[in-house]
Amino acid sequence: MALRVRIASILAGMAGCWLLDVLCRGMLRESEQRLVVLAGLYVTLAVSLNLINGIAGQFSIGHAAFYQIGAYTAGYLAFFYYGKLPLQGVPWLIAMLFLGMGTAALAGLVVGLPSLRLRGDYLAIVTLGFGEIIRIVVQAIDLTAPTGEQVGGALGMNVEPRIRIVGLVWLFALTCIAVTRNLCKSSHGLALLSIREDEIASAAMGVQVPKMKVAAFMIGSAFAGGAGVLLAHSESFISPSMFPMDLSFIVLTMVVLGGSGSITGAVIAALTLFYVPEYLRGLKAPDGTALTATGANLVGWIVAVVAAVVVVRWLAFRFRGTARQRAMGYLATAVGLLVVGRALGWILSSVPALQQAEYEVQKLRMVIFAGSLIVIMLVRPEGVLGRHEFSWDWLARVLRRQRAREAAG
Amino acid sequence: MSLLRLEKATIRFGGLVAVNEVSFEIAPGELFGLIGPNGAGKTTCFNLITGMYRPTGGRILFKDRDISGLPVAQIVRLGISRTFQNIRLFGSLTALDNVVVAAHLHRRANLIDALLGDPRSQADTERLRGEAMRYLSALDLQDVASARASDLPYGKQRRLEIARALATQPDLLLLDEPAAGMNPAEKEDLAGVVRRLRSEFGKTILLIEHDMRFVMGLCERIVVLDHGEKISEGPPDHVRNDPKVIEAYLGEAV
Amino acid sequence: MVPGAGLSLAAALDFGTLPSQVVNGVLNGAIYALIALGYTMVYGVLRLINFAHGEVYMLGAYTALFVSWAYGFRPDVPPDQLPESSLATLLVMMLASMAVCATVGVLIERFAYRPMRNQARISSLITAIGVSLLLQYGGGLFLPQNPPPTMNERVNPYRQTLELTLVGAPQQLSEAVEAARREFQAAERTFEERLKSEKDQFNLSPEGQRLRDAKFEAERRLRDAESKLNSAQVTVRVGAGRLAILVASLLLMFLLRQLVLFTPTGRAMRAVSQDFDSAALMGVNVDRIVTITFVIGSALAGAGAMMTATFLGTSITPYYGVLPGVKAFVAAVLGGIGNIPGAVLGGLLMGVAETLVIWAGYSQFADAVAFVVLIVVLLFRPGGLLGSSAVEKV
Amino acid sequence: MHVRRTIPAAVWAALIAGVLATGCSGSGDAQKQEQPSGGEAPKTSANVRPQPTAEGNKAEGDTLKIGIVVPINGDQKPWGDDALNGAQIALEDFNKQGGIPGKKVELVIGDSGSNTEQAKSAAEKLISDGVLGIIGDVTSSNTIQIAKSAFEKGVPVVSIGATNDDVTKQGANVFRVCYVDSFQGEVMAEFAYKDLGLRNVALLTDRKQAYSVGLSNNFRKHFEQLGGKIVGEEFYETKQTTFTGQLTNLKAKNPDGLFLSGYFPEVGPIVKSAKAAGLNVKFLGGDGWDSKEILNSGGEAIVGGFFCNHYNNKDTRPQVQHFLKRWKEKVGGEPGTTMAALGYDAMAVILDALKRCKSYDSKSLTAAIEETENFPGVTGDLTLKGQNGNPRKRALVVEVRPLPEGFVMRKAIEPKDLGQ
Repeated sequence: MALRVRIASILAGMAGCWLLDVLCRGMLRESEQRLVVLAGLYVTLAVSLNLINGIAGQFSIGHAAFYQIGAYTAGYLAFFYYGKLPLQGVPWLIAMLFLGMGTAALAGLVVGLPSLRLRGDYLAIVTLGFGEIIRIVVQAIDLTAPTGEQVGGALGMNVEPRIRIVGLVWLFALTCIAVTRNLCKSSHGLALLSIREDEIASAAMGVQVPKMKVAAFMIGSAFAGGAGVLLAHSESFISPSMFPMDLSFIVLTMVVLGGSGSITGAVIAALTLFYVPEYLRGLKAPDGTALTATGANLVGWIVAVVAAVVVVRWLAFRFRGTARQRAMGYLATAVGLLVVGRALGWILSSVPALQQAEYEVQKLRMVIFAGSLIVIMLVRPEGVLGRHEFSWDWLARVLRRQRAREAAG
Repeated sequence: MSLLRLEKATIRFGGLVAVNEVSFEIAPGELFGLIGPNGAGKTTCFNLITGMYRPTGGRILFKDRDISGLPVAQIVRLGISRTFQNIRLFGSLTALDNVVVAAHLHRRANLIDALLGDPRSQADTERLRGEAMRYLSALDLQDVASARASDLPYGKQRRLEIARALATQPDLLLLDEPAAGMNPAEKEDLAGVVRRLRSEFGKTILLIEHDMRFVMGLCERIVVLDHGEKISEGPPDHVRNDPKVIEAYLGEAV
Repeated sequence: MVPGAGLSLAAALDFGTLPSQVVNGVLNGAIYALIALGYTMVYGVLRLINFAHGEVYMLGAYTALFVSWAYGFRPDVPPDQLPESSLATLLVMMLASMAVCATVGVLIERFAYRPMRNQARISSLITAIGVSLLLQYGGGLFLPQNPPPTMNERVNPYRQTLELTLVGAPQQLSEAVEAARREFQAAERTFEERLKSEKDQFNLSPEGQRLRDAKFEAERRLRDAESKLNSAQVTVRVGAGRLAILVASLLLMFLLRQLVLFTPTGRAMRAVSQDFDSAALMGVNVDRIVTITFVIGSALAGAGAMMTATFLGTSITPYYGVLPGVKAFVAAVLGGIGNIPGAVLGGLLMGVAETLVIWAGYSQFADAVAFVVLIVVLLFRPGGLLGSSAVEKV
Repeated sequence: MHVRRTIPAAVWAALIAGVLATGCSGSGDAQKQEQPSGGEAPKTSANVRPQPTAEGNKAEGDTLKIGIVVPINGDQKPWGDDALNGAQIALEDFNKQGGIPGKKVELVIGDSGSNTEQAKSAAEKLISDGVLGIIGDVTSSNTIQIAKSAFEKGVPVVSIGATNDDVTKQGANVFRVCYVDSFQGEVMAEFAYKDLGLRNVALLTDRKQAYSVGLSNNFRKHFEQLGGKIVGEEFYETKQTTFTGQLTNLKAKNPDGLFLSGYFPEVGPIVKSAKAAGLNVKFLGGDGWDSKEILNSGGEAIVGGFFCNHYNNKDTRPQVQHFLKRWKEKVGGEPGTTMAALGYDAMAVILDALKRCKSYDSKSLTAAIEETENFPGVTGDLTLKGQNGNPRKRALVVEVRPLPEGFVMRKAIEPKDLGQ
């Protein structure tokens, strides 16, 4: 029974990816297809970091390093060997995928070992340092192509061949999700969770803490490495500046924002955080020109958001009402936010200095991004999903409850 | 034959000798007590036996094998399990999962199986769950199996710790002040549980306790520690009348 | 450049420059140390990696810049019309940036960190990252950065370089230098004479070119003689301003230590850092102590920013604090985060390690070295150099 | 037991086979799209640039959209803002002179956010929004990404400040208005060797910037060809604040000159601390120096240094004076960096080409840009015809003088002066 479900879900996953591929190719422009690919890679990164950070509880903020190691494994190997081996096209990519995962897993081993001696912030800074070391070393390696050109180092390098397959990227992301989820459902996953909860007690229950920690690091880094390989071949160009420290922070943010330990949360947060800045990039005013905001509008919105945060926090942490009352409260706050923001903007627009200062929304997009990050953490510190996971059972339960309510009412 | 033997076990932290040349033996099937005033080195003694600290001198033999200096997880595998004085449950896991973690020693699937979601691993996890449920029932916790450990009331947390320790299937069970903070009725209850652990599960038990009456009523043999040194050993009646013990306790009382 | 050309340039190690390189390292390390002090204060009390510390530092640099502009040290004023600077100017700049930083720090604590205090540590970390990004990109909207401004060097009354000769050189070498200098001056004079009759300084007649080459030849000989003299004698050159940074960080370290160890506030800080709740039960006003910690920590960032902006003269951008922030954090961890002398020790050690790697000819790896040192130290002392890696009580 | 274990293994084998299968079918299409475009094959012969095969965009209605990708966020913002302002002024000038009758040219802005990934996203977004051509970016690494996307779509790119030689090799649709690093490196090497008479030069390179690494390599190559000696090279990274270690090393090598290939925010402080370290040598650099800020950050130490630039404020050419006047009107003051003039030129080149277009689509725009000859830009007369996308134009050697004077043009070097 269980086996049949498994085969069915594997097939469904593959069919889904194939469908996604076909749909993307049929309906999306190349630029949008690329965004779908990048989104898939971010999902992989977030879920794999979630394994290390959220599930095993090892505070790692150097995930970009493994991504970079995967990408550069593909880059260097393509530079030296592509065209010289019988492997071509997609089989080459698959081979690279496994090699990239392998090298990244080895790097994960190297980073995992300090985790045996270090905890918390100390481990965090070591992983951060590891990321910087990798970037700097890659930056210092110059290569000379057969044509005599300089490549590598800060100049970056081309990665041949260019293969961008949306379905494959998402299949990899799905595999990452599936593996992480399988692990969570098994007793091995529980052992990892117990390490997060209390390392000493965990050891006292016979959990081989060092082995499990290193395993978590290796699995998580392997998937990041695989994502790096896919990035290198999909973009067909890599340079050290594509893997800055900020990237690690963004991925970490995805994990925490979604709810540390929740795979569903990581996926949702990765998609949101990736697409929101892209969405803001394309935001237009109704007449098709670039959208601008005046200083008055801005100040109005800022005040409204701060007020809304205060109200929502009060509702979430202090208010002792029923869920229904609370939901109404949130709704009212949202409406209030709109009204207050608009009204304040209108009032403030009588101040000439504020009215004249105009900002293009494109220039504001990173500010909006950072601001919403703070707001979400203040309103919901445990992450959007907390430690909940999506499951069919949960959906069935919700639907059943809905039906029951309808039957009653 | 002794199950556990301490031979002049010693540990120093800097200048402080926390446990000084303590020796005693526990036979299989015994209910053994370890008592002493505050700071006598009882918990340190436990930490030495379970491998959390490495002894600076002496030997610790379990089933005639020197276990001093082995990693904690390996000592558990050999058959020693413990509870903690200040409860250390995996707070955000359910009671059942807490026990499953401990039962995982006896799983058959390996990590690769788990990652691939192999049916074998799933079946294995199911089996461990069943086993864990059995231990929960043994300690009367089956009703709270799906509650978060940190949400349980104090008494149940204590018992969950015992269930969890039991799930590693040890030969020797170390209980660190299991009755701390309990009222007399609860203590009576607990004493019954401890006796049952031996009779039903056949465990050898070493327990630390503060409450003299509790220990005297429960244990067959007792070792008394003071300032890291063994000052007395023997059956409850002997220990109760040992002038050194009285002095140690009275000295503390004054 | 052939592969690894950078590496092959690593010629034999030059032990003549080693003393100056060590001094350079100490002075560079002093900058890390200065910023690390603020980091370590906040971490010591709150156990929070204050990612926004670098951005507070950035705001401090901008404040100092604005104050200097208000004094008339604007970049577009010709040098001869600039006002005279003095210690008082510097002090005003420092106080202003300390005040602004303290205010910003307290605001951040009040609105972003305090609401998160009872939440998981990682959540407050993400908030800190959010604040840091907000200040960077928000600063990008309002702060002048086109082109990125630099502090006018005239603000700094201590621009001179102190030269310290550790080992003297033989007499004949300095005589040789003098002889070479006379020769060079003669050649230069001849060339200058000739230049007057030339039409264009860049399209010389053959005779002019010959004289110019002769001048360069003499100059090269002079420089050779000088470098012989230099390698025979060990001279250390120290910028006065950078010396000030070192002195300031040592002084601040001492003051902070006294504050933490011997004042009631310091005692309360230590209590709060041990345990929030118990400290509150013992009658410590935790919120007040945390606020004071942020005031001190951020003011330190402000002081550091003012000094680096003034004495180093690098361009100030909204991203000014990112790299120093990370480096200082590494220094703080290296020394044992939460430990005040540790922060200074960590900073100095990092500075020296980086400079030694540069000295050995691997300057492309200089930034990585700090992290390598950190990892190695942490593997042997998991709590940092001076930090206590407390055995967790079971 | 054994049977149960083998089944899932078989499933996984099937899965992997499936991945290969879906992958292969996908790649078939990918290859089909790419093969005709020539892929990377023509790269071996350096002078033939691959022709884009895609049709590109066509103008819809009366609006002609031109995209600009520059960093208006992140640490390259100063350059991006300047370039954007320059381009906008160029568009206004164009409209004032009548523009294209019946058509409205619209400049659509994309933010490259100072990194390659976002540069590419921005460019692809603009292309899918239907721009006829793109100008940007200010750095080489970002431009290469933009060029890659634009090549696939057949949209022309006119880069503003990408001086790295490889940029225009991406395809026949890629152009630039700035000179290339090999030219710049050669100009400075010639100037250093012949005009200044320097023989031993040391390099200080910003390891993080492709621009700086490339420029240093080019300077080294040409200086050594001339017979000079590179006595040492040291590295730093953008945003570093202390350089004393590197400078102490270089001082021990006893050079006559120091070539600083990085950008001005670091160059100023480097020069200052080089003087303090006792390095009394000639300082040389590339167009990364160009900002009046270097006069402040370099202080008295930078006076007497030389760098290679695209244009000079004191140039009497009418285009330059007109540009400076317009800048003062619109933005105020003087442009912060050289990117302002280059942004103006990039936009002007594309607008000029647009005027000559027979039909308003990417293809004819590309052809029209390729036909640009002796276009009187702010940064000099430039010719793109038959130049593989790299303009044939002059470079200026500029001397840094004390403030009232600022940057003074010393020498204008035409490509023919170097035998090109």
